[in-house]
Amino acid sequence: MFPFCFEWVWDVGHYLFFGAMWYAVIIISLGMTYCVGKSLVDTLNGKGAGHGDGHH
Amino acid sequence: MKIDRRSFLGLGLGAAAGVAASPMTWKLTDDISIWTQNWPWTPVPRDGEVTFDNTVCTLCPGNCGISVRKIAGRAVKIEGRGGYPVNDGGVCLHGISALQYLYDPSRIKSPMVKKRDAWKTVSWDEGLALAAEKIKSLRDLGRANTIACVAGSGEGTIAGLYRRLLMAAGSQNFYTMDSMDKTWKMLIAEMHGFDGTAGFDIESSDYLLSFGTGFIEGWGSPVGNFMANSSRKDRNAKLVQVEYRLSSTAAAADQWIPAKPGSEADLALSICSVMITENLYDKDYAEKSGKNFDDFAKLVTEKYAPELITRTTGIDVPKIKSLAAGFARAKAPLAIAGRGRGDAAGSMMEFAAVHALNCLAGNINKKGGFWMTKDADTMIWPSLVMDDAAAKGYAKAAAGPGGSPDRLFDALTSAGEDETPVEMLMVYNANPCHTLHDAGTVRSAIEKIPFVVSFSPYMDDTARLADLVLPTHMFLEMGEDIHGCASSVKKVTALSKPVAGPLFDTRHPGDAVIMLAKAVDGSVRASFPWESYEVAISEVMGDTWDILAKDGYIKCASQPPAFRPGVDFKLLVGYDGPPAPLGDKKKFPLILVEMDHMRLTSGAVASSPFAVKTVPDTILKDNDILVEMNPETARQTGVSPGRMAVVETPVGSARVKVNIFDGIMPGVIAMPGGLGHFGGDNRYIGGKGVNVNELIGPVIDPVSGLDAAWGIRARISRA
Amino acid sequence: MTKDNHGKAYKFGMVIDLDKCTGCGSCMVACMSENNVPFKENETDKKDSLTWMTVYKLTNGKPFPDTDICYMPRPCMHCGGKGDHGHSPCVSVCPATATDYGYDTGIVSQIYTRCFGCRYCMVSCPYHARYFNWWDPKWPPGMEEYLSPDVSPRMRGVVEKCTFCYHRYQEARDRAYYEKRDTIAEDEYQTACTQACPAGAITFGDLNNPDHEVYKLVKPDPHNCGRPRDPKAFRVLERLQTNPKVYYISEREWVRKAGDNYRKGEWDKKNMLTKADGQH
Amino acid sequence: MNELKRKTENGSVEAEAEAVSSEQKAGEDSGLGLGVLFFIGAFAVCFLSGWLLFPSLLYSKKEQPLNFNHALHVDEMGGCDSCHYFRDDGSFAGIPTTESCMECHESQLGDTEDEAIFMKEYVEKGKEVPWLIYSEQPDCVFFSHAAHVIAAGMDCVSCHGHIGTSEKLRPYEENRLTGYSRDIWGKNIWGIKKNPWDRMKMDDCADCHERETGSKGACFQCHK
Amino acid sequence: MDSALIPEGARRCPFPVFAAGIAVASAVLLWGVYAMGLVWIKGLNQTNMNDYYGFALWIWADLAVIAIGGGAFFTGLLRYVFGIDELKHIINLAVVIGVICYSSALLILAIDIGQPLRGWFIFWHANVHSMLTEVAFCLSLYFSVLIIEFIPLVLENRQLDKVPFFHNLGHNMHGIMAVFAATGAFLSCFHQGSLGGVAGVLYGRPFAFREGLLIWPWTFFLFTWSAAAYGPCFTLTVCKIFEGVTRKKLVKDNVVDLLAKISGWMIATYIIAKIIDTIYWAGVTVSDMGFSFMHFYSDNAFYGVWILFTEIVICGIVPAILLTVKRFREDKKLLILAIVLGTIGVCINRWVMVLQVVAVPVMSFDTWALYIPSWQEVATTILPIAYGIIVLSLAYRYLPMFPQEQELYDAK
Repeated sequence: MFPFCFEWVWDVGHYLFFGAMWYAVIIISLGMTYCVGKSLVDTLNGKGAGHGDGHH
Repeated sequence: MKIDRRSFLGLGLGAAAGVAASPMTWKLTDDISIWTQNWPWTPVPRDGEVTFDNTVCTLCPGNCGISVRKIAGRAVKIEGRGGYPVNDGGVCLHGISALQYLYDPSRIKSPMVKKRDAWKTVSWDEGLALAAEKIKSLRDLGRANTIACVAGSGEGTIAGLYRRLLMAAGSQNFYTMDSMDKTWKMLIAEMHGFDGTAGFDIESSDYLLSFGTGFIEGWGSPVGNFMANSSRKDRNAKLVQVEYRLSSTAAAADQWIPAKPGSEADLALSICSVMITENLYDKDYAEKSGKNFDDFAKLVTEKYAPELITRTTGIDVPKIKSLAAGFARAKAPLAIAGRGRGDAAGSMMEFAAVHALNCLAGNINKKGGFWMTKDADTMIWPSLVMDDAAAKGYAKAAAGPGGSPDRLFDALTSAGEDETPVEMLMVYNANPCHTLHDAGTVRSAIEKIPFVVSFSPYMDDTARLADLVLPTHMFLEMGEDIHGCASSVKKVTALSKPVAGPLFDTRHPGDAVIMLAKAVDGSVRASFPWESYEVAISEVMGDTWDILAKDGYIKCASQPPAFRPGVDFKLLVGYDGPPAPLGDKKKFPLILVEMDHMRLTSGAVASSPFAVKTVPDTILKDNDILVEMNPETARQTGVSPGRMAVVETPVGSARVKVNIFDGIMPGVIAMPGGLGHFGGDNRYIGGKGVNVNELIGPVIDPVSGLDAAWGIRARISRA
Repeated sequence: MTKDNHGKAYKFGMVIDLDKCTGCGSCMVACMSENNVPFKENETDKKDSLTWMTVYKLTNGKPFPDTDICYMPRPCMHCGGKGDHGHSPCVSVCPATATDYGYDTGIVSQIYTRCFGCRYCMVSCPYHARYFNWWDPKWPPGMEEYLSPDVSPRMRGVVEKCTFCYHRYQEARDRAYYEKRDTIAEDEYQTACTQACPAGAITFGDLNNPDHEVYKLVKPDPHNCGRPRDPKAFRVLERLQTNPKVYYISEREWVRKAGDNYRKGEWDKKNMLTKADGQH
Repeated sequence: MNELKRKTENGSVEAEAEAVSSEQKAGEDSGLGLGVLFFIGAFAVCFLSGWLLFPSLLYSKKEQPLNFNHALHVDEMGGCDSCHYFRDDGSFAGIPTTESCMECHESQLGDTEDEAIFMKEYVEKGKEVPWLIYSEQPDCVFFSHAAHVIAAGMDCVSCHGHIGTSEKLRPYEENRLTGYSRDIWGKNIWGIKKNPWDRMKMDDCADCHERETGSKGACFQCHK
Repeated sequence: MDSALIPEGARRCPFPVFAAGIAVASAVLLWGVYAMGLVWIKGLNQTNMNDYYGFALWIWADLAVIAIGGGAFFTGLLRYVFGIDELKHIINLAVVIGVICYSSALLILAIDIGQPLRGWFIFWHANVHSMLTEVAFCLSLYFSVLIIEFIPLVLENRQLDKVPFFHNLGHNMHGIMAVFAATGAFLSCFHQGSLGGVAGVLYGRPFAFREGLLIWPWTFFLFTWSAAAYGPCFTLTVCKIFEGVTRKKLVKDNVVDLLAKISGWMIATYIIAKIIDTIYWAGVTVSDMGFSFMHFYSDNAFYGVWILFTEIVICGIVPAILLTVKRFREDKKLLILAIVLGTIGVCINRWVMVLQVVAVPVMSFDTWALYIPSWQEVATTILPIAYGIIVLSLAYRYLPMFPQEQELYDAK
């Protein structure tokens, strides 16, 4: 799974498979960091308070 | 500053982050997985220096040479012994799993006495004292002749010591288990007036005509026969099997002659009649030097011409003629008899009829033929010291004539309540309660004997009924002399030696007898001038002992004996058909036969867990035995495969499962032998299937006096 | 010894003569004793019984008295896979590389400490040569003495299979190193079943080496993934292109036909062809 | 996300409802500071215990049955192979048996207390010394000394370190969970390896094989 | 009693009735957990699996639950990537079903291996050429995507929404959900495919083997296609069950009709591809290996041509027709019939591609092997169903899953 793993072989199969996989992981983690980051910023700027009880 | 929910949240997250940043999580994950790779209950075998030890396996009469691989002195693997004349590196599955007999925890670990149906362990001195006391009291009461002993085979120094103990005590009741070798010995004496043992030079014969013989089912020397069977193609030797079912031998044969069960002897005689009428026989041997040849020829050509016996045997005339032609034209034809594995003695008449073929072909004491060899008497026993009690007892006749345990147990069952002919029975290397026909009656006979001593290392069917068990070494723990090799010409005298230290409080059987004799004291002690078996064997074996001690075995001549005794057909002249199986046709329409399967032992010792594991599920399913029958028989009797059924014979009945197989003759059901053992607390082998000998009764052969039964009439119905 | 070990890779294989095999079971027990294979009290469910070497009983299906049977010992075939490139049916599917194809020996290895028991390899093998430890192996007290240190006993939950007694190859290599030799002679590395077979029906050796007995018996065709050129020899399920390393020999035609699957009439057409070949 | 977890989550949600409303009254930031404080404290405790306390808990320390002075014996006998020799079938004898020690130690030779223990407990009783072998590989590993020492010509130090010159046997550390000697997984918890003999895991063998033979080799080369 | 948590304006049954329902489902759940404990502690001998049946009920349950969970990725793909906005009214249900299905699949995979403690070896010592490795990676990754898609819905709970950070997080995640949905769809296409590849690559098993494109056997594409086709059927089935149980209309007809239509056309195209594949497989692939078509469907007690007919015709062609023809689709009863048949169809296909594969004899002297699951296997297969019911009912009660519920209630 990582280059320092015993199983790691630098061949086409690994490039394709782990390439696609790490690509997906990176996109998901970037997406989540963006969301959490932006939400922290929004909360600190006082946005989004006083919601709940149905009056969006 | 107020401790509130948020601080607890911080505490939790902090701890989690701390642990995540430390090696704890991934190290524990890794180690837990490694823990599953090294579970404490998964054994780790100890390493060490590899050494090999040679000895001889005595699980069956084949006596193959085996080589035991050891790691730092502990036996781990049994392999075939290269260069050994009998098997040259090959070994059968029972030999290979011998270590499961050695390290078996259910072995009897020390002498035991039965008190009110419960076993109590005693020391060797107490056990021997008890047995000796019994012998002394019988000798004092003048009933020394009621001491009996049943041993596996009569050859070798250990059996000699047992026989000597009885003679010294004053009894002729020494019995050895029946097998085809006894019948061949009597036949040779009867037809050739020659005192010696029979042997078949199978490796050099180019035409083997076998009448129901399990040539590769474990007959004679199994590994030797396997090698002979494999080299058949190179020696372009033919094998013809006459058998009512497709056994492994019939499948391997070039020609399978499906004769009806019991009609083998008739078929043999009709082949003789064809050889005689088309005079394809060795005139000067059979006719000129043979006696009563004309009467035999007349009987055979008149009553057993091929046309007459096609109905009884089910084989048409051209086939009989082609058999006769093939047999006669072969360079070294050989006809063999002894059904299945040859454990049962077999009918004398049947052996004679088959042997007549060899005589007609004149292939006696010739390369690839039937050999009669005089085994040199290698054992020199010192003279016996008998006091008057011994002499008086010895004078009385044995309870069962002909040294056959069957006759002994017949005498016991027929004897009245008060005067039992046997008051003390010793059993060594034999398991009559399992291997003799009509095992139920044998058991009740033994239960009538007041004092039974068993020398068995395992709690088998006979030891279970004993009052005293003096456990002997298992064959890998002891050395003994081994003579001849069943029905093969390779008469090898060998010396097995202990390859593993005695694991439990057991003794060498020879030592056990010597110690017992010393405990009896008086003239019996005087007849055993050796202090241990080691000394006894070296003295008794005389000069052959030095060669044996050095090489481990002596291979007898590979050339046929020079002297060719003449033949006398008198016995055959009185032939009037095969011995019919017990039971009447109407009540019992089918015939039940025993089927010997290579993967199950049929001798005293039960099969090992490994051997039972190789047994297919068409023979054993959970603890139910399967009987083999033709689809037609199943249709007629209304039983269906995989379902339970009940087999009834005049002697007993049993619940079985049904296995449909095209290769068996309709009207015949075959039950595998070697199952139904009492395994004591060994659940790997005990209580599996049914013992076929519970269902087949003995048929005493009028000529040899031995049990000639090969099957019984039976019926089967849905359970 | 690696994939590209300067061209001296072995290709160990086995030839079993089905006309000599008597179905005695010595090979099965020799294999179990050599490789510490456990045993249970009830081994009659043959689909839950660890027998690396299994002896099948084939029949020609004819009624009495034309019935015929033939015993077929079946070890692991150590398939070379399509094109003999080492993608055996099982090796190509194992998710954790617990089983792998050794290019230096042609033997499919099975590592019991890495296998996590997903049993996908067992499903992929058409020969049923792979066995799963459904139960924790247990030896009666005292019988652990006869376990061999050369093969590690397995634990519950892992798949195991015949390894062509690879530990014997390791021992032969040790002796070769000690005697400063580079190659292994034919008789130095023989499997336990080959050594034990009383009928001498099993032959084992290097299929790449023309002077080994196995090569002489079946004459494997190097350009055709080792397909036997001897008409009496065949491989089981040849048409699935698994390229097994175990060859069978039989004089009997129905036995050779049982080795593979043929639609109606296909076998006779195939025979016409080979007979035609045989003439010229 | 089974039902119980869901319930607790809802339970805490109710508590939070009151907290939120009361907290709004007491101002926003003060609660946060305390939470961070707790966070850092807990983090420090767990971090340090993970790196320092955990290894000592995981590995048990055992003393050898008796001390063995390698240096002395090497002077007396010559190289390692006088006691750790190859048998003629190429297998490696490994740790000498009491019997081979008795070739010299028929009776007490020196005056050390350890030798007295050896004579009394093991020579007289004919027992094997239950040595705790530092470089013992698990049962699934097949290691051929012949391949490495004879064929590859490696010396003992490269895997066993300088045990040959040691006078005292260091305590044997064993992983309580896996049963492995610590020399296998490695002394340094950080996994930093100064000399080749500090750690002998699969990866270490693989690296050396990769360097020397160009490939990690087939599985059965090192497994059994 | 728990009214503070129920979304505004939503009418839910009284808490005791709800609690009773949950209690019943929990009892079944605990029975499954007991069986799971037994299997983990005592080992796989608790099942009736054997050396012929390495894969059995669990692998089928695994494949089937993933196939019917395909509605999540396909509906997500349609809404976020293809922009069919109308589907936003049913996407929440699809996501919740997806989370339940994938968590069940991972749980079953954890139970079904012999050494669960070494399960992570599939990631650490991955063999990239094995289909099962690909399944493991994509399954767990897509499960994380599904959790991400589920979080905004959870954060819309009335109480959680009050916490500003949660409110913002939910809002922001909703914003870039398209990215997650696209990645999820990419991952799903791969692992649905590789579940098909699990059977398709087995060239030792003629019943399962298919040639294919590059390294992917045809079953790779067929499995993705059938998951995408039949997934929505299951989503609609669950929606209809919800409407039946709550006796309330939750999703507008046009949304249901739209999803059904798409699903119908997907089923139609899939069935055509499946028929072509079966014909090619029977005519070329297995006949080269020496097998006749009937070899796989005769002389055994269970598997006959009926199973192929049911899978392709009854549960393939019939739902395709019912869902593509407008007149049938709008008939309430025919719609329910079609979506139920569709769900059954994909389950049969997964059953056949796992259990019939190992049942068929391959060597000429081998025999059919049949198998009956043990109670432990059945209990651990029912466990996800009970767990799914509990999660769905909690989600329905405490989360605003059906945006149109309020609107439909007013309109009535």
